[in-house]
Amino acid sequence: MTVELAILLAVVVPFAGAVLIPLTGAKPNLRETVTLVCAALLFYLVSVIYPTVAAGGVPEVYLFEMLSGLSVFFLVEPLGLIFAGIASFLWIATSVYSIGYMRAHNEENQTRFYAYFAIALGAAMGVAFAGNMLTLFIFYEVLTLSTFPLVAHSGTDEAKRAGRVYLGVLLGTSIGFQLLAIIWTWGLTGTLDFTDGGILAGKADGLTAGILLALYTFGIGKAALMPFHRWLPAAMVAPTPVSALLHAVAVVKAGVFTVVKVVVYIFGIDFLFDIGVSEWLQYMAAATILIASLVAMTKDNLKARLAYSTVSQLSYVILGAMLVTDLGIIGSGMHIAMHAFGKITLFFCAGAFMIAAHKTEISQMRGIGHAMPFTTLAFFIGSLSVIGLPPMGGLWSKWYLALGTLETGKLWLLGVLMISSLLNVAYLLPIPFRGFFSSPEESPPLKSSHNHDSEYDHTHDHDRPKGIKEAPVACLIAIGVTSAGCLVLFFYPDPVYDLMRQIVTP
Amino acid sequence: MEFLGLLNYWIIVVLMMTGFYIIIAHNNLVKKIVGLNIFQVSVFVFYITMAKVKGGTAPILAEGIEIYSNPLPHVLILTAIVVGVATTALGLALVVRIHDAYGTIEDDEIEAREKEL
Amino acid sequence: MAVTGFAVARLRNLFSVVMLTGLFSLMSAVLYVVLDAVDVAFTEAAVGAGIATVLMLSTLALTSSEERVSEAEKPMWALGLVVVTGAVLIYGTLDMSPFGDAYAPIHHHVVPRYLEKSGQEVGLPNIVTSVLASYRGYDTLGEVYVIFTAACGVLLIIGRPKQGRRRTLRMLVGEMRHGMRQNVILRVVSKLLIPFILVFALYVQWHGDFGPGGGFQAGVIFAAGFILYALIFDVDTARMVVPSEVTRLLLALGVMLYAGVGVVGLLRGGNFLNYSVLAQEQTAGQHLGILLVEFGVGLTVAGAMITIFFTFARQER
Amino acid sequence: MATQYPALQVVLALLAAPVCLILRRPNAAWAVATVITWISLALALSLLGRVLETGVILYPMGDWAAPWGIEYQIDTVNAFMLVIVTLIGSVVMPFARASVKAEIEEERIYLFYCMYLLNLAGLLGIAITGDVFNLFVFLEISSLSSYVMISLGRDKRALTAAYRYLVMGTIGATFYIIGVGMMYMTTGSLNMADLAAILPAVADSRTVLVALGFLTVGLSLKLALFPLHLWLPNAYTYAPSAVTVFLAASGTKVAVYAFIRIFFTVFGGVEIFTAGVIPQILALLAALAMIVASTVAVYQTDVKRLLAYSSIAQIGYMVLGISMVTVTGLAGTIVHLFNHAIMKSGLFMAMGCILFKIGAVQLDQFEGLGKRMPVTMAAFVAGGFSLIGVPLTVGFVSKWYLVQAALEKGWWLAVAAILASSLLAVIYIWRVVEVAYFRPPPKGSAEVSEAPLSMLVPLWILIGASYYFGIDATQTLDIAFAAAETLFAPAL
Repeated sequence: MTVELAILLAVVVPFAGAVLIPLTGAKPNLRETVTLVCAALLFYLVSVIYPTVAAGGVPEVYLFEMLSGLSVFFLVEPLGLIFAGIASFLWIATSVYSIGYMRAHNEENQTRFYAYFAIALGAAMGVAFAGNMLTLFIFYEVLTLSTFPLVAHSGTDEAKRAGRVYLGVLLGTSIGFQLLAIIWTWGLTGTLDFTDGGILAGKADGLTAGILLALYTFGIGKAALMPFHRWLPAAMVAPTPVSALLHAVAVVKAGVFTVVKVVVYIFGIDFLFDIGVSEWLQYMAAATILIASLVAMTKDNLKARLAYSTVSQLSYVILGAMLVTDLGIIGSGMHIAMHAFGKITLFFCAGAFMIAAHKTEISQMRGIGHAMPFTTLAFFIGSLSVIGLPPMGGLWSKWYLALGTLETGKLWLLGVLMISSLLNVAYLLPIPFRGFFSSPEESPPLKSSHNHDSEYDHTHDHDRPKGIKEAPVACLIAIGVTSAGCLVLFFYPDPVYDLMRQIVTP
Repeated sequence: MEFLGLLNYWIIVVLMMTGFYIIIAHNNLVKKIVGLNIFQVSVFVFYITMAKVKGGTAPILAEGIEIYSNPLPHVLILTAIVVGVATTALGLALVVRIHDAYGTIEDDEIEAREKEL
Repeated sequence: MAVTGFAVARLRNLFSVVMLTGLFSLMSAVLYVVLDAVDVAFTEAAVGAGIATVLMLSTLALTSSEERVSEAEKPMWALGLVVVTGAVLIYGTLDMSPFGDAYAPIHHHVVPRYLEKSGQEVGLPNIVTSVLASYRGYDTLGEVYVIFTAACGVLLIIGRPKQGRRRTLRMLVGEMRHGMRQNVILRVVSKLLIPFILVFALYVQWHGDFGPGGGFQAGVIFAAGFILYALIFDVDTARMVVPSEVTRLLLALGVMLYAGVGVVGLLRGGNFLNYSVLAQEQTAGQHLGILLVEFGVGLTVAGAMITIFFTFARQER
Repeated sequence: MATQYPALQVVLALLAAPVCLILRRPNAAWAVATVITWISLALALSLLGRVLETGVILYPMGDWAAPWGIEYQIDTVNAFMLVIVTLIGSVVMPFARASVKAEIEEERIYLFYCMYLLNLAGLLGIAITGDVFNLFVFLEISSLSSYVMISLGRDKRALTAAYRYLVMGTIGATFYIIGVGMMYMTTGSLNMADLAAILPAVADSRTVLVALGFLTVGLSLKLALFPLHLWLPNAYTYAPSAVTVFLAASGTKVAVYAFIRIFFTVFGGVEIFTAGVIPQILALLAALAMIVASTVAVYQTDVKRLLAYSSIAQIGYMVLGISMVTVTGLAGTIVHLFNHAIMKSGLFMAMGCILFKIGAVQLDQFEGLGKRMPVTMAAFVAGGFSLIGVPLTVGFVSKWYLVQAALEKGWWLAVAAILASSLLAVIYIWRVVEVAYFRPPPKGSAEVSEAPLSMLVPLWILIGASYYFGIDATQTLDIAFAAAETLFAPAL
């Protein structure tokens, strides 16, 4: 099969799946088979594209002219391929996981869930392969709208509120800032194609470029750069697989991916470096990194803590991009991948804790390791990767980010990275440690009486160290795969690295 | 002379504004229609006035008459009059129905009743 | 006139208001004559003073004849708005050429051709008619359609007589007609009069090309005849004389005749509403066409007026 | 024969109206109206084609050359308007059949279609004519018929709505006539092209200035430019569904067209518009309309009324485009005329379907509607996206060009207003969506019951169109830009 066809199919397959799933909605097994098949097929397609791009080719698929002189088309370059690869691979994992999760949790409207999930993946593919800013924007918005039903899945008032925040922030930023920036760029340059070395060079003076850069970075609400990060913690009311989708597979990754894409192909590293307008955004990113980490410390709810951790990790990527140095870009590109694996593992584990032991608060998780050794171990692995310690893939991305900061000679940025890594240690590692090395009985009485009741029940139901009580096997498989991924990426990060290399040294 | 020449127009303006005032200031639906009539009629007069030529006669060709008044505005106004009466008829028909439905033709009372709905 | 205007604004009794409005338009009609606009005067008298007044009276009969004194009287904003608008208008008049000035641009751009050529081109002495029916015949078609629309609209809005107590428009002229019933003279006179009115209508219809008059005025007068009949005798009797089907037919046929003539012109190789092609030689064609369309106008207007009036008349309070 | 299309475009509908009156049978009347509308659509399309090929078409009525006779001057703008009006008209007809049967008494239906045809003819007449007074006559035909049609709504408030519209509309028309009179006084002509040629010579006259003022106010009343929009919400809310669909899509649009025509053709050569203060005022009002109307829309509980307010906001978009006096801005307006026509008529059709089934469009009647009328609600959501301006919809296209035009002009506030009002659109659309999809249907009414196909198909045709022309906007854009350029070209 030709690469062009593969690209086209890669976008079509998930949408096709979204059509099939409701048709098969009556028979859950069939429905979930469809999901899995689509996921597998998608990953296969991406792997078909890989060799061409790895060999330095940029396959292109022209779709149609939308506005006069402005077309919709796909163009696969390394960064997009990385994103596509991660998303498609993790879709498999997530589907497996959600089968276990959704059933164990017997959620409602599972068909709707799988359908929109597929659409979201299709949109993610579109974002990854977009050949110009217009195409990217289209799929970006599709992604936003298709994930809304997932966030508001349960339909409770809380979920609806979360949905409003989610939609409000994401549409607000994208229409309010990003669209404006896009149209402005179009007005300035007469093109929106992603081209090496950027399109704005020579077309926009420093001030304009600065404003534009700000409009883009904040307009890409999915990158959750403070102060537009509220939607991410709010969205954690959604079922865990959705959180996985948001935090690791598609949504936030699409955000940071877009940021990097804009920096590299719209502004161009050199141009941006020369005018140096990105500096204050480095500050913003650094601030986000630290503040979010600190907030994460204070959260007792596990998913909330992970959410804020994501916020801070995303800013790593933005920071890397804003360094506008080769190593910085490489670092951020790799961080997209590494963080994806680490964070999805963590979320899977959080979900596992919840469905197996009905624990959502960290303070309840003392000694959880006795009941769920495997999950807790995986959580440990994921933590290491997110923190960036060997032998996990997370090391590499942070490594290159650090080199990037050195390249710019901004040592204090390096400091920021280090501090936040320490903070990561502080808010992640205790969980597995307590899980293993402290026994449930020691768990202190909790503040609110309500929690106390639940705690009480749990002690009755599960927390006795009598035997193992793990999550459904489907979940465990998924967890195993992703945490293995973290390890693999430590020993074999080359594909990602090589692809990123291509970007900075064409 | 200039002043006298424009005097007619000014009177007409006063008439128009009387009608306009009746429309917007009055509460009674029929009265509003009356206002519309007066407003329009004054506009007609305005047209006819501009058509007049000193010493001219009605624009009906006849021997030995050189100066005619301008026929075009006459034509326009013939049309406009019809439009006027058409509008009046419709408006009045609506008033009748409104009276059936609300039992009043005073605007504010109607609004009060609508609030209740 | 101004006085009347203000009086209308002040008065509360709607009957007198309406009467004054009639008076108002009558006066304007007189003014038109003074200003050489005979046709317009004719129409204004027939419509403004005639039909419109009758309609308003019937409405009053059907609703209430007193305007309630509302405390929120003379809202200042309205006055302000009016004053401003008026001021703007006055400002606009400042550059107008003085009244009756023969050198005003309007008398020199388009019109001269009508004055000089219409004799040969259309062949009618009454320039107004030629312009109305031929040069700007399309406007007139539109005008006829406006009245047609109004008639249909009235039918649509208050078309169906509701069941129940038949207290019809007799209310309107209740006392009046009560007098009339007895008043033999009036009955006799009107009996004599009405035929003449109808004949006069026909005269106006056909004479329109030469003197003042034309389809529109004719139609109105024709209708007026019936309305008078209805007022003096009985609405229902009058209805028997011209049943609603007939009036509807008039209504429809009139407009179709007009538009039809246009289409014929179109089929005979001219543009829409080109009468010249209706006959061998231009003026003959023009003449024929104008006669026909004027007749169409007459039909529709008569039909429309009668329809509207009777529709009102059939209402009950 | 093709040379006669311009006349037939209007005259067919005019001739058909009395036919309906004579037929007096609902279905026959409907059939006649439908056929005529579809023929007119064909005519309009062929006219547009010819104009795009051969340029302006002149059609002197009765072979009396302008300025002595009335002449049709059809350039791209007219032709495009004709297409819009007839297109919506032809899509509405199949929809109207069931909806009108449901909302209007049997014995009035034939008159209704008679009115509908007259309204169509009136709008077409406005859109096609090249004579300012002729424009007035047809304006009146369309206005009178729309007053009547609005008054046919089931709710008795329809009557007062129609009456208020009648009063304000007539004031508007009278203002327009005053303006025309003053123009005539100073130029002696009524023909648009002729006026355009003469006016520059007398531009400094105060009379002309006042004339322009009165024309502006009069037309603004007709197109419901904020703050002269007061007649619109009730009129749209209480009119029968089919009427709302048609008027919302074509009535105000044609008024906008007349606005454009007066400013850019008649006063094309005159500085007082292009350089004067009027554009700023218009821009200000437009921005206000966008913000205020959208905000009001957010607080409506009657969804039809909500859409009516959003229409006012959308008219703001169009006027904004006009007020920029640049090709891009004008093109944005013209393309938005089309885009808004299809999306808003689609949304109002959805309302029609819901009225047909549920009998009311209060927000709380929407509970669980996502399950009860899935097809209709899906259409509503899709149309809502277009209103918001989500990419791939027509709304996105118009917004794109309006923003671009504002950027070229450096009007940051305008840009902000456009984006802000689209964010408000997100809110008011989402209120409906949440009620429809996240609230359980009220007891006992949970079963699915959809409107008949004759209503759903037109609905989806419009929604489909609003995506088709959003995905490939090149045709509409080319026409719009061509039109805008002809408007800026010196008048013929």
